[in-house]
Amino acid sequence: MRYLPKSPSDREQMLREIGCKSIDELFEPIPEQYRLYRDLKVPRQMAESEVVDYFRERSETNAAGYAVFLGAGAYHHYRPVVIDSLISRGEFFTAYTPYQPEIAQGTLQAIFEFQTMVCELTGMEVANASMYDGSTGAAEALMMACRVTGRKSAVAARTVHPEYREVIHTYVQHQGLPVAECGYLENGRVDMADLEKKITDDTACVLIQSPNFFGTIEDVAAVADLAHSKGALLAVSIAEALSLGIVRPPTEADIVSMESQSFGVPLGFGGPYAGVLATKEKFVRQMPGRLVGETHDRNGKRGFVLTLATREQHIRREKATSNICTNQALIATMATIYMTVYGREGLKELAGQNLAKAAYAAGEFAKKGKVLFPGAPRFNEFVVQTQEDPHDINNRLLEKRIIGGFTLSKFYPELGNASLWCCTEMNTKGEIDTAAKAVGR
Amino acid sequence: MRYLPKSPSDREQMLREIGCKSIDELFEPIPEQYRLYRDLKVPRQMAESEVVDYFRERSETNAAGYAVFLGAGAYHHYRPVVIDSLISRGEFFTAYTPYQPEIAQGTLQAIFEFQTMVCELTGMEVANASMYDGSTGAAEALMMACRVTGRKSAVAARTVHPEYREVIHTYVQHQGLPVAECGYLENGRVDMADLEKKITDDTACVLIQSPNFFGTIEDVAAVADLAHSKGALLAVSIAEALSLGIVRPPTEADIVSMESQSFGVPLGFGGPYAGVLATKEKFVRQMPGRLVGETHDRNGKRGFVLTLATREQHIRREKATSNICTNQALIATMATIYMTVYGREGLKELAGQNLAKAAYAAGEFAKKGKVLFPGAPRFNEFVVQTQEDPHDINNRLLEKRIIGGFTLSKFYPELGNASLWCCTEMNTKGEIDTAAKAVGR
Amino acid sequence: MSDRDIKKATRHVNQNEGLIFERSSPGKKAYRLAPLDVPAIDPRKLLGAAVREDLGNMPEVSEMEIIRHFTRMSTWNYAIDLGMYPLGSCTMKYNARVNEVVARLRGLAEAHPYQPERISQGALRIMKTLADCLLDITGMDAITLQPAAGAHGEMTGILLMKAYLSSMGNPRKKILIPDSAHGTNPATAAICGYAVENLKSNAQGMVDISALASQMNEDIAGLMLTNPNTLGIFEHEIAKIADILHQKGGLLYMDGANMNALVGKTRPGDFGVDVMHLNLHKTFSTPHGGGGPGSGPVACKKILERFLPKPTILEKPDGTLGFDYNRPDSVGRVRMFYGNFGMHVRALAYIMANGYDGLRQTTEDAVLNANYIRKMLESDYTLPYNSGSMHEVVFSDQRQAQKGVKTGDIAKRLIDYGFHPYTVSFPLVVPGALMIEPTESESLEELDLFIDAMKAIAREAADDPELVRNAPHSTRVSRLDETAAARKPVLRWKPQAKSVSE
Amino acid sequence: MSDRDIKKATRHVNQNEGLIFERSSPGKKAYRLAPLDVPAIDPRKLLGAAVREDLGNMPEVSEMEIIRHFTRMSTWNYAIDLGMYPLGSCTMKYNARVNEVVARLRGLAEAHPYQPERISQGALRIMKTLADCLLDITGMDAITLQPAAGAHGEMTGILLMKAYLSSMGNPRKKILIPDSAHGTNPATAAICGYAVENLKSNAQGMVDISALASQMNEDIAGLMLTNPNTLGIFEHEIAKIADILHQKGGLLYMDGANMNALVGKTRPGDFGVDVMHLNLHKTFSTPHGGGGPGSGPVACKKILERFLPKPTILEKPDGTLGFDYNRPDSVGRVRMFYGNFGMHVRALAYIMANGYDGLRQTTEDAVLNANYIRKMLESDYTLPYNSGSMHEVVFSDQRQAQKGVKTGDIAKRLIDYGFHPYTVSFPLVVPGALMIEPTESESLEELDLFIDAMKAIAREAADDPELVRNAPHSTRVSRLDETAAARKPVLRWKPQAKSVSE
Ligand SMILES: Cc1ncc(COP(=O)(O)O)c(C=O)c1O
Ligand SMILES: Cc1ncc(COP(=O)(O)O)c(C=O)c1O
Repeated sequence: MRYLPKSPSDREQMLREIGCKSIDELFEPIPEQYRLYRDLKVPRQMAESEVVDYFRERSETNAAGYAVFLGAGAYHHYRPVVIDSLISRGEFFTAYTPYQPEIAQGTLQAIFEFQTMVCELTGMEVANASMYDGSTGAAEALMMACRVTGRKSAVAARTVHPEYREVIHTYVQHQGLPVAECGYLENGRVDMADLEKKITDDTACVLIQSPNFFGTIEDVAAVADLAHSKGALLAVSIAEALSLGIVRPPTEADIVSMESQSFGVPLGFGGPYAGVLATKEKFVRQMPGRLVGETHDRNGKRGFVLTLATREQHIRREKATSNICTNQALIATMATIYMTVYGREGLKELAGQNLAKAAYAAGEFAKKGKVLFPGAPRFNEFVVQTQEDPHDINNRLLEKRIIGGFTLSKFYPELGNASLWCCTEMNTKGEIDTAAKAVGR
Repeated sequence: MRYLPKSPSDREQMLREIGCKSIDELFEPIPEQYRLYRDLKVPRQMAESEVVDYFRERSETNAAGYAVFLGAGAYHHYRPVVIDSLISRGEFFTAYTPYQPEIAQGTLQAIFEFQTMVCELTGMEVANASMYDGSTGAAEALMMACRVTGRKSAVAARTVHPEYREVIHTYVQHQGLPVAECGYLENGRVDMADLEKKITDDTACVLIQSPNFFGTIEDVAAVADLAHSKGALLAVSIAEALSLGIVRPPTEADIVSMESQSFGVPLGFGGPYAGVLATKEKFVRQMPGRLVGETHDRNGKRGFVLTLATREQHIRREKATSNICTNQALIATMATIYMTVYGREGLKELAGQNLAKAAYAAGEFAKKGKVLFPGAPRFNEFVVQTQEDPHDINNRLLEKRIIGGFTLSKFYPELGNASLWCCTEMNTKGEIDTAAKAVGR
Repeated sequence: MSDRDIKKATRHVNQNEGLIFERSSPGKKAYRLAPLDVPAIDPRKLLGAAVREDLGNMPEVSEMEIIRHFTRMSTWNYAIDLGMYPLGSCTMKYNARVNEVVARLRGLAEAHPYQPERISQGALRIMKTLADCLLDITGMDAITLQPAAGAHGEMTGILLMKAYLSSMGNPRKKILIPDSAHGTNPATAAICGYAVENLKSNAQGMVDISALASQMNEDIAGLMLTNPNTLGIFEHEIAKIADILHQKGGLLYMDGANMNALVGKTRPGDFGVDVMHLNLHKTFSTPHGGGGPGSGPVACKKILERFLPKPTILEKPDGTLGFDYNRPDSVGRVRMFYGNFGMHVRALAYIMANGYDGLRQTTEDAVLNANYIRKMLESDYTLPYNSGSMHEVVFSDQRQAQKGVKTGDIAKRLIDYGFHPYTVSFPLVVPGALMIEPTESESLEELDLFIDAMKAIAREAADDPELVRNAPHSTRVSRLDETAAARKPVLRWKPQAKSVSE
Repeated sequence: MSDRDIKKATRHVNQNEGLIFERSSPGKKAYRLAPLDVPAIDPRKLLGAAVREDLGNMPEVSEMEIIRHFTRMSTWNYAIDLGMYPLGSCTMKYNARVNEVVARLRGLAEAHPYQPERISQGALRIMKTLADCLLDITGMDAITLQPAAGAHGEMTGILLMKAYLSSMGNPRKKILIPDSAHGTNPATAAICGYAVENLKSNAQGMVDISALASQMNEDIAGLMLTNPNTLGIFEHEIAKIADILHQKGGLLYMDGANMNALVGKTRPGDFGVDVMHLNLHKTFSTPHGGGGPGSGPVACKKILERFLPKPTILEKPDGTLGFDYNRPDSVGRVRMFYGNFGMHVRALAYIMANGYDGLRQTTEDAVLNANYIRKMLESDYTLPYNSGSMHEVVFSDQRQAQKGVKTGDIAKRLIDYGFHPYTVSFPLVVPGALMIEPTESESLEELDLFIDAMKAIAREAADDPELVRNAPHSTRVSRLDETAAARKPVLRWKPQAKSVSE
């Protein structure tokens, strides 16, 4: 096999050294009756060219080169090419978790920069080295809030990504941590009255998303005041990280859970992405996940290490803040490079373009369909209600190699024929006009 | 401009230090009347995404994904992906010529390995660090032969690549170095009788190509005997390097000029490729181009350096063996990686597959057209004569996204409706059968 | 210091580089946007109070500086591409380049998770084919690719057990976990709402069967077992173990982190495992990336299938593939979308490049390498258990500790010899453990260099313990002060806090 | 040694690696072929006496070993991606990654040079667009992209001159070349069958006009001039120079290696140049790749157009593009096919990313950087000519030489300070030259580090000359014995000749 650096004579020599006649002797610890003597039912060994051809064919039957108006938790943004050329360096992508800092400063410094940038963007004081994704990050945020407050329930807005809420449900039920849901208003924002009703004195935290699943930007300050007035924390989930380029950061929140996919991470049919938790300094010891900290060596030279490991499973075992071990380090590095490429001015300018595209599109769609949730600001997504079943509209668009909006009936039946459209810098005016026309038929 | 690492204030500070009011002061050495005050007529500054889109569109109007039966000096072989991942490391592709060996051992050792492998494959004793390509390499070989022998003319076979012969003509005429041409026989090989007539006692060398332009393998030993018997050198040009995996190397030659494109270099619409010259040790001081040699440092540690530079332009100026300076180092490194991936067994096995594909194809084509030059062995190319004008055949095949053979009428009118077909490991039986059918109509 | 004996590595000039924020200056740019093709808008007007004016300390640099920044930093890392990476339990094997190429094919890399199924057949086929391969490799009946890593898979698996037991009327209270287990095992049990009960291992480093028999009862949901265990030892009585659990209505969970010792040679499904996770980023060579991403598929027996996370993939009558969301008994979702699809692509590419023969040879070489190291070093380091080793071998620093040289010191000294250290002080059952997993990716030459280095360090530990205790001596930074880092944590750069620049 | 002053670099552990042949062992493989889909053949039968049985010492290794072999070797190289590379005359600027991406697009990377023109419009359009851009940049009338490098372009250009002069009745015998010229200039003249006549430069480091006037006559085909010249000085009297040549029927050839000083600020075509070459691998940022590939387009005035190498690109009435082979007066081909197309792609991508404003800014920054270095170092190093510098500055080691420290020593010591040396002892008119070209790609921070290093070395040269003379001290190999290498050359590895392995 071409990856294996051994010649037959190497193997013989090694067996001789060990004192075995055959390789099978080394497998004798496995009881005979469980030994597998047939070939596995997997494809035969293929040439590299065959492997490439196989996946190229799969790729070509997978909507390559379609225009896409889908957002809903995964956003299509341009990826500067330097990201892949840098993370493709073996020193980054073939390294393990930086447990040996003297030969892992590259990864450690990159993650330290990631943590810093996430703090700058979210307005929090500390951020961790990444979580699996935005959905599990949101679940961990709730569990963290319970550890911080000692309370045992939570309230989540229905405008939080439906799949995030499913994941949260899976996680928290086993902690005896009931999660109530609260509704939304005509303007797409959290129903404060309903929220007030749902918060009890056992509520550890309120979870909202902003921009929320409808693309509406929540009034974070108001929700924070309400939550805090009841002794609960506020956790804010951010699914479209690029919004932070032009939308006020949720500084009033106690915990922010951000999905970084928008920052240079390929859509990749849903993963790998990278979540991240950010919070106030005072809560850091309750935060799950790895943390990189600055320190110095014997000669006073600056260096970075994994720190506060006493929160983690390999030290605390069943008392750990979480069971997470492997995280999404390389994806966090992608995001770091992306944030560096656009930087202070670029993220703002780019977010501005997204805002403009969505505003233009909403205007066009409004001519034919009904754009819901007026009266509150949006970022790059909006909901359109149509006469026609959105599936039919989308099928028509598919013939033009355009992938239409996300149909909401499954998660929000009360909205009828509604779908969620997203416009980023990747959607041309031409595509938008075509889509808007299709809607209005 | 995004590549430039300066802020406006950096520029001001530097101008202040220098003591200039404006940048234009620094351009005062340029006479005012020649200063350009308008914008250049080049495209406006584009976003990276726009640049990528522009070239993607060009790429898509450039026969992406066609099956190709063209060889004729440029061969379509599979390129193992490790080649690009390795040469894409900045340490290789953003380094200059290794003039400072202490910080260039990577490039130097790679080229030393290239020189060694070229010697192993060609049967020569020394090889240089690369030439521009096979055509200029062949021209340099003739000039080298003149320096070695002190003679002032040469004979080239008409079966040498026609464009190689054009390049040779351009080079040598200015050296007062006439090049006679000698014909070929029914079996596609050099006409020995004609050759004997053409060789005079001022003939510095005989140049043949093997496999030659018709894909026919020459009887190198016989040509060598004849040339040597007249005191001339034999230079052998190799355009399809992969042939060396299964064809006897031209050990009787005095100089070998090889085009390495087949060894993992993209077809790339004709370049960059990499030529290389190999010869006998005794001729090395007459060889053009850079050479890497082994040596040791102060502590006896092995290292590599550029050596025998007294042959080169930067030392010898007008007396140099050639004016070549920049060569094709990175392409030579590609070839080195390719030769390493396939290695001793793989090059043989792969060449064997090429042989089999071409043999099968020749058999199929023979059913409908006439395969010329029987009686002498071939590698992966062969000439087919047809009733129909090859252009018409090729036009038909284009509709099936197949690019047919190379039409010979331009260079070999005497062959009538003939074209040169090439089959490599990349041509499937299905494609071959389709093409063979088309020929026969 | 005996640097002359160090054959594998030397020292070379290496670039310094500060934090990116220290390079930033206003007006530098590494980006340019395409002209806006729709009317420009005024953010203040559209966003009102929600508008953001300033991005604080986000960097402003040029593209050239970014390339240098990350390229320089990368040269400070050790990596598989540079040499042997014998981290026990981590299976640091070769990450084939072709996997990276196919994962970046446009149709796969740019596919939106919500694009219609009928134009997602390529991605669905890849997931289905991988699932089928993994099922035959494990000998299980059903699988989910959704979990993002091993620990995530553990949680998924334990939730399957819990759902099943609940459906039998009682989720039970406790999970048995051997003292040799990885930290994620107990942490996972806790997350799933189970109490952890410790299970001792016997003198052979295996599960103590009698202890298991006596501890097992109707309060116990099951056992989380790593096999081969973290000592690299195959649980010879595995069938017996399964029986004991099953007799009391419990289930056997297998942590598949060490599947690199078993693929193609035996199948957990055949020896009594009810549910297990795989680490695609270990056994199936998806790159670790400096800590992630991973992928932790969970395979289970028929009885657990209906509880799998949703969606699952199903083959429709017309041969096309789709997602099945209609799974009333599912434990629910453990992640949005379908998991780390990019890792699924790479793992399948790895399986195809190997084929059944390559996978078997891979396992055999991994076990061969570990046993070769064991044989060559057993005279220099203490072997706490003498049961046969599979894919990794665990020594103890007992002998060296007498001179005050700990496993951590030996590890640091290995760096000077040009190697990444083995896994330090895990598993906990071995005091001062040296946990060495070479994987199949090491040549005999590289193994011999490693063995020479370990022997040389053993000599140094005896003759010059200080040298080893102060290692590494060859790195751009010497040992870092981890206590200081934890005492007052500096977890982000701050403008004022510009520190000792290099 | 004053290593504490070295801010930019330190030393770090670095992997050794032998020659690939020393890793080889029979039976290792890094390849696997797809099954043959046509009948197998017997090579002996098909090839008879021409069959090859054995491939001698070609290596047999695995893919993993190949990745490590070349990755390890790469870490021994310095590169632009690691830091400033101030090689005078080489224009080592940033090589943008997007250029590498677009050059690898399938339709471009896999295009066969002989595929029909009508399915090659993409490639032809790229070449045509690049040609048009270069014509406006140079102010010339016609161009060929065929030459593979600068020296190749020189040959092409001189042949154009020769063809033109021959058409005027006399090719003439000699070419004038300034003593400051690069070695390829005289070497090229010789290849083209011209004798070289040396032209002295004056006290300002420019062409001595009176000398030129007196040397110019009907035997002289023309002058090969680099402008700005290799001292980084713009030939202020360039128009005068052109006139003198033209009056005697000669032509002015400009070596465009230093166009990075001029793009967007002035055009050779406007100041009297008749023919010139460009180095796309300098001015237009195509990567040097450790010595090549390059690309050396040649631009000329109308009078020389009909002699351009064939084929040229022509726009057809229907707007499509094609190659024109029907050029009876052409000097012929200088390379097969159409030149280094891959470099054409990269150069055009560079131009598009810059636009007219970016190109101008680039030139201004390049000149700004050189003058900043000049200003900061003129108190430490001798400036042989005080004419204004453009994109590069040339000092002399005069002062340091008094202590026995030569330009070559200072260069080696720069390595310890984390820099690649400048160009050593060229141009020849300056004894002990230090030829420094920063390019526009260096930040103020990097320039200041370079200046600090040069100042520190100047101090070391005075206080501790031995330290400098023995540099470098930080590299994996110390100074290599080049004399031994040339005395008995070892130009290839041989089985028996296994040498001091690292
Ligand atoms: C035995 C064992 N179990 C579980 C895990 C956790 O897997 P992951 O890091 O993918 O969450 C590991 C990883 O180190 C392990 O070694
Ligand atoms: C002034 C000058 N002319 C000509 C050349 C030769 O160019 P090339 O190396 O591309 O052949 C160079 C390259 O160093 C140069 O600096």
